[in-house]
Amino acid sequence: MSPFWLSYLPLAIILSSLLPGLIIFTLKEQQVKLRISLNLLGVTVKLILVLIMWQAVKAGDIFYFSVPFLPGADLVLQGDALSLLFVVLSSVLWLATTIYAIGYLENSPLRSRFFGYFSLCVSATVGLALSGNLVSFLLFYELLTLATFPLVVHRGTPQSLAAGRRYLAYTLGGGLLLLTGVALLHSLVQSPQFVPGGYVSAVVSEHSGLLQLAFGLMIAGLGVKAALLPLHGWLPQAMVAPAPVSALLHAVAVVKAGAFGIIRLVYDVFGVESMQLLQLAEPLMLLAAATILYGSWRALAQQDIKRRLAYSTISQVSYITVGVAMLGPLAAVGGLVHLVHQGVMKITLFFCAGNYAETLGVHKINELNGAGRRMPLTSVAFTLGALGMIGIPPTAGFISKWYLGLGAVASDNQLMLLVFVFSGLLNAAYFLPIIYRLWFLPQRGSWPDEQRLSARLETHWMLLLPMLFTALLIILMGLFASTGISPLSWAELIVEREFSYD
Amino acid sequence: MTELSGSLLLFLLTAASLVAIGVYGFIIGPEPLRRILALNIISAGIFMLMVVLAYRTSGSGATELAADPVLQALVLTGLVVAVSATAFALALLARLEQSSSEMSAPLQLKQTEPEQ
Amino acid sequence: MMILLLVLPLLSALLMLLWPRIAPLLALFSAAASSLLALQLLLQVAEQGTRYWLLAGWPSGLAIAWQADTLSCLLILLSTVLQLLVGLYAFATRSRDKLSQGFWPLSTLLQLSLTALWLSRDLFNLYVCLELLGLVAVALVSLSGRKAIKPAFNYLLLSLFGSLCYLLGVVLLYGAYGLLDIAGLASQWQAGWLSNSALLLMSLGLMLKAAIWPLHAWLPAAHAAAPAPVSALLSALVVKGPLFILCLLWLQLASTSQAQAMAPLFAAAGLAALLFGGWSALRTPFAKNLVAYSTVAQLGYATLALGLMLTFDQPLIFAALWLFVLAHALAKAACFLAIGEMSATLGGKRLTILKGASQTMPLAMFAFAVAGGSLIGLPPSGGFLAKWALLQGLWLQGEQLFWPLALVFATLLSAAYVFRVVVLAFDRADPVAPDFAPQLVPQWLALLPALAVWAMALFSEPLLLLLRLEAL
Amino acid sequence: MIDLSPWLWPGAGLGLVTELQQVWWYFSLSLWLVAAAFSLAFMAKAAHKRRYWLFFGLSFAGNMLLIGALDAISFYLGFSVMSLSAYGLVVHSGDKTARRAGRLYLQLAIIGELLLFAALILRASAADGQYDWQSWQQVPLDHLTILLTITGLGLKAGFWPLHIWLPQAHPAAPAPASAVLSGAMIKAGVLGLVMFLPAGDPLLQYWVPYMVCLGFFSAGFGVLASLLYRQPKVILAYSSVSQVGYILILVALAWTANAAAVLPVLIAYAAHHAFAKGALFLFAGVNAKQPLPGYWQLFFWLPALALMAIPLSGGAAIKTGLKSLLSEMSVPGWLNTDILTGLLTLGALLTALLFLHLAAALRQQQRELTSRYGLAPAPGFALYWQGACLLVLLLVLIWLPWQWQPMQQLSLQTLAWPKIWALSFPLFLAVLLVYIARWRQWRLPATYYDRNSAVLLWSLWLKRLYQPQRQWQAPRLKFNWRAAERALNRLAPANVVSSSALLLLIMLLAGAAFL
Repeated sequence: MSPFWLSYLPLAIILSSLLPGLIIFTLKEQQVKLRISLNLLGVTVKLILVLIMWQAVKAGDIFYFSVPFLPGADLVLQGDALSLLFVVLSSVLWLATTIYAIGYLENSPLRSRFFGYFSLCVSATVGLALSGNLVSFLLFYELLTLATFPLVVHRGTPQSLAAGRRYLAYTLGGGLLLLTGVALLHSLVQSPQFVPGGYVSAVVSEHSGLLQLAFGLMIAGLGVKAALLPLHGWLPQAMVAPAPVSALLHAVAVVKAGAFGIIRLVYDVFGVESMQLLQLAEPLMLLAAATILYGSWRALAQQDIKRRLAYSTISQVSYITVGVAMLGPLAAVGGLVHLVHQGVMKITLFFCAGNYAETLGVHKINELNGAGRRMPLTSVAFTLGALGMIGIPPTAGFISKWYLGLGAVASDNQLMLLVFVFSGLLNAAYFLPIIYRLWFLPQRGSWPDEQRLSARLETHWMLLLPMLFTALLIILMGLFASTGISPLSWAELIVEREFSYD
Repeated sequence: MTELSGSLLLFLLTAASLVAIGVYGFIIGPEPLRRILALNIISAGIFMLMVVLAYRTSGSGATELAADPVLQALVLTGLVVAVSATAFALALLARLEQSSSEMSAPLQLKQTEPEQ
Repeated sequence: MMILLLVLPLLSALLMLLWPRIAPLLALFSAAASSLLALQLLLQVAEQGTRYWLLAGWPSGLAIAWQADTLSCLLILLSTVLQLLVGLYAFATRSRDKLSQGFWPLSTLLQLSLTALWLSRDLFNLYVCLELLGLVAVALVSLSGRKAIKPAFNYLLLSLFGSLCYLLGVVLLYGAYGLLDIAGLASQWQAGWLSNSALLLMSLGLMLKAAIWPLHAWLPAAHAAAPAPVSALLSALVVKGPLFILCLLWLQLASTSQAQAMAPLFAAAGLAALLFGGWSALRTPFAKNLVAYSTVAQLGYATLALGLMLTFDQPLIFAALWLFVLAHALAKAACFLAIGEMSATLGGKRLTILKGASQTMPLAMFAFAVAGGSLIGLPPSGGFLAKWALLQGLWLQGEQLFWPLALVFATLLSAAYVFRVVVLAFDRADPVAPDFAPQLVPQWLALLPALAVWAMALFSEPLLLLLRLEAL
Repeated sequence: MIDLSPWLWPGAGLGLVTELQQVWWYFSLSLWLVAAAFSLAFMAKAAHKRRYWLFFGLSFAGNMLLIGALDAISFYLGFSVMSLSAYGLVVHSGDKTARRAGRLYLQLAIIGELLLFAALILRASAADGQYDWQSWQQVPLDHLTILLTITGLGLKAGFWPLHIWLPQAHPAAPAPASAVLSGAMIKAGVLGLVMFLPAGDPLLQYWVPYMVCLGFFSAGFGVLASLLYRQPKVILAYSSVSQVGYILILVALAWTANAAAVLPVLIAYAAHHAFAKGALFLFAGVNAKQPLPGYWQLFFWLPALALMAIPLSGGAAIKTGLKSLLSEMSVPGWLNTDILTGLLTLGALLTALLFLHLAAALRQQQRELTSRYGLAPAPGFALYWQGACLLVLLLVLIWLPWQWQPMQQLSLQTLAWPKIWALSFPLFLAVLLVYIARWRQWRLPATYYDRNSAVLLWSLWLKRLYQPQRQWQAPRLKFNWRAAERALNRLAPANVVSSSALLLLIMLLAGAAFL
């Protein structure tokens, strides 16, 4: 189809962050310039490679790269439309987060280690996106756990260590459940490549019980990272990590890995028809709906900014799951596009929370009074992100909720529409008070720990730029939803391919 | 299996009781040396059993008194192993005694110090 | 080639006694040469099938019979390579750790006894190897000085006791069948009280020596007391010797009814070992004890696999058993070397000395974490491969829920103790300062087996193929 | 029209394609512009000017966008931008009442938004993924959609019982903001109700009589409630509630098959009310600020009389139109056209009462100001400027009924004597009533006046609900693991050798027995 090197493209995309990461580990603390340039080089190369792949996939190509691994389950990297959605999201946000992290961690110790693991984390995420069968997915899923753990405990304080322990307990447990489920499914149908429509239909009638068991195990495993209801406990604690890490954790890497896994599982492993035959979608959907409401409800009472954002993540990520579990094309578009939109919005919010913490020393919501005057750009970005989370047009969040709502009605799940509306109310109830404090209340006394990080700007430019970039994206994605490069049109392309497999 | 003659049975019982005594001594005896001896008694019991068995298997054959050469060889090898193991154990015991006396000496001094 | 594998260590051990000066070089040379030989043997066996060899040309039945199949060859390769690595480590730290000169001949003898053990298929021959292995191991433990004598002595007593039990079983079998080689015995095997009690005696003796729960009590003290390279060898290789014999007994000798009766007991013992060992490792305050308890737990996997193998007779489970052994050997060697290196540099036995080790000794900590990953069974490590094979074997049996979930739980425990160390290492509050500048070479040597165990996954297909062929 | 569907979302389009949209757009635009011009002077010395202009601009843009929208999403976009930014206008002064009113406003705005969202989703689904108005006109409705639409948009339009935010928010906002809130923004809800629900839909007909009744009730309720307040802007807000009641009647009539006849009246009503109410709010703002020269009374009485439907005014024209439409309406049996037209006359009386009450309130305000600051100072440039703005509105108001096509017809009809009489006698009656009331000192006990509305309490309760200080926490198990572990450790045998050997022996015996 194309020059031979194109078949190595998926591998190259992973290596473009893995290699710089490994080199960064060996660097000394003082080699700041080299480290930064390596990081940026990796990002640039990755973006170029992703762009090439994007062009080709849009034209209808699919990339494969495989290495022998287990019997019956090679290590397959597969670049199709769905994986590209996630790859683009993670590489673009990686760019933003890298710049942010460079600014955020300026003059803090152990940066080589941090950026090393940071790159590993992104490599694992991209690998997860590109993995072409369940076994490869499992592999990257676990690697992601391992790569993010050092980031969570990076501060090395007792709280972060406790959070790290909890994070591990949850994610490793989830990984094991996933492993068990994958092994079970492998024993039934082997682990062929992901394919639209799934590959279990041949054994549905024969092994329905085992298939249900496998699905349950895998959802439990993926649900840990996607923070589904009883398995969400790690997420609010993990917010003790430095802001770029929380941003990455909540927006791209970890929770999305779970959600992405659920998408793959539902569409490319089980397939819509088998899901219906096995009656698996309904419980999943109800669970996710419960998570949406529960997360929003818990967010109401949180007084710590990042903690509130964390509970909001729990709620928002389940939108994706609900969209997937409704099994309709419109709902799928909503779920897929929310994967991107939620990532961009949540990363903006976490950048903002980081900026407040870093510049003003503000961690609590009631300390935010009047921050809009001191840090207008940050507050504008925060407002945009929050409005997006509520689903107010013209932000990106509206587009995804619109499609989710349409999907809910189209697939005859009016109850879900009620859930969306109610959750929108709750979202407004926990975000609008913050915005109110930012803009309408006067400042109370001096800031807890104010730092002048820049002479002219409200804070360091490296902290501002990525945040403004993502905030702009929120608006652009919300406004220009119909253009060919918008996530929406890409999600529609995916759904078209996923639902027309016959 | 052939009929066990009276003397064979006696030998067997002796061997068994040797093993039992050894095991008892091994479990009970708190002194290390006693345990080493108990192990030796067990091995003596086992070797006796082997010798008896060598006898028995040949008993059914034509040549009455020629014992099974394989078992003889095994007993010899076993003896060598047992002897070397015992020697090593005794050496280790000696070092154990030495080190424990070294360790306990300053301890005793400490205890007596206040009285002096 | 087999004879060279046996003669080379023997000769070099003798030479070492004559020229103690060049002992390290000799030991390393013999280990390196043996590794190459073992590799060649493995390739040959994999290509041409199992090879037999009778010592000194005696007829079968009288002569000492050797047999090299793929499993044996793999194990030989593993032991020689680990020997080489540990030797290198000991050599690199010789000026610091003051290992007695006795280490070199003893470790070479250990290699000899292990090689002989892997190759023997004769019950008495196995006894001799076992006894030699035990004595050498105890001697190695006692190298680390005064504090090690008491555990070493206990180890010796129990090891001898176990050997005697085994010997008694062998004698009973010989009395019944007049045969010693396993293949011959298997062909005449009858289930009866005699064979029952012989099997039981042998198994219990071997379990005592292999520290299989509940007869593991001696292991933590002995392994923790030994010097780091010795602990690595003990945990990685020595306990696997009796396990190997145990597997031979039950898989090749025992009749189906016996196997079926014993299987749940083995499985239960394995599970108990996993839980108990894991819990103890989670709670112990000492670094090396943690790794030692982890050995107890990880042996549980092997026992469990043996039990399940006896129940289901599924070649994949057999492969899983030996994959566990291989992965554990590599991983545990890395763990002990890394922990040893860190305790030596940071000065102390307690786990708390590892506070902040990810900054002070990143390489060693990394090695521990990577090896720990395999102990947990994270993909793509050897431990994962083993677990995968076990799960596959189990799921192929149909609706099995208990054992997979038990495995998951046990694995969580192992994750808990591994990450107990890792989390400590990330503690930045008050890191323990090293007593002296950390040395790089030993840390890299600790990392090597850890990387090797992750590389195992890349050769998973040939490995599984080799091991599965063996079972059939 | 501008087709934006390849850029924005599917079906996105902007344009003023119907007359409804055109007129609506122009009168909203003019009101906004005048209010902006007025703000230049009125807000010159206010604090947070930048914030004011930001939110003013945003809600302006939102309002214009929603009128020009040709598809549901664009409408919703404009609607959200307008409602949310209006919050900034409501709380602008930042004092306690403004903050309370703002909270209530925002709570209801968000609820309304989400209800509307659900309605739009249902509608778009029913229309099979088409979002533009035109295709929605052919798609049948269902009751849930109608209910959601009416509540969602009604919360913005502010008829009874969805008016509760109006009397709180309008007085709190600065005068120009109240003017656009009342003149333009609540009309957005009305516009939505017309565009959204296709005329002639069979299910919708079922709703028409009830909505007419609701409109009447709202019209009467607004006036009666207003009599209990003495703050001019509150009275004006209640007047809006009342006027929206009339508009609601027209909206309901526009849902029938007779839409073509109703729409011009509706448009005229909306435009007329926008200008008149805008002018009144602006006047009320100035009135509350400083003592005014006497001729300024003109700026009050002209729009007030227009709203009271004095003959020759636009109000007269549209009231006449409304009456004729009502009498032609086909009503179900339990409703009587005669009673309805009678009610309309009663309504005129009530409206007149309201404005007379308002006039008194405004005068009272002036009196207080004069007593505080002395007589009216020489008017400065700012006052002239504000007066000019008001004048523009008034000119439009006078010009509207005679020059503008839809109203011209109606205005000409009112020139007949019987009509003039029918229009003016409620006014005379009202004046009479007021005088009698003054003379006889008809008053309710003082506690009934200026009551702080209970809705503020509800709003506070709601706030406490969604900003809980404490929440249910999963109970934590407290168990002394360490002690249990110590006890367990003590059970471990001290002597490894004997215990292991003994264990082995026991296992051997047990095994032998077992096998």
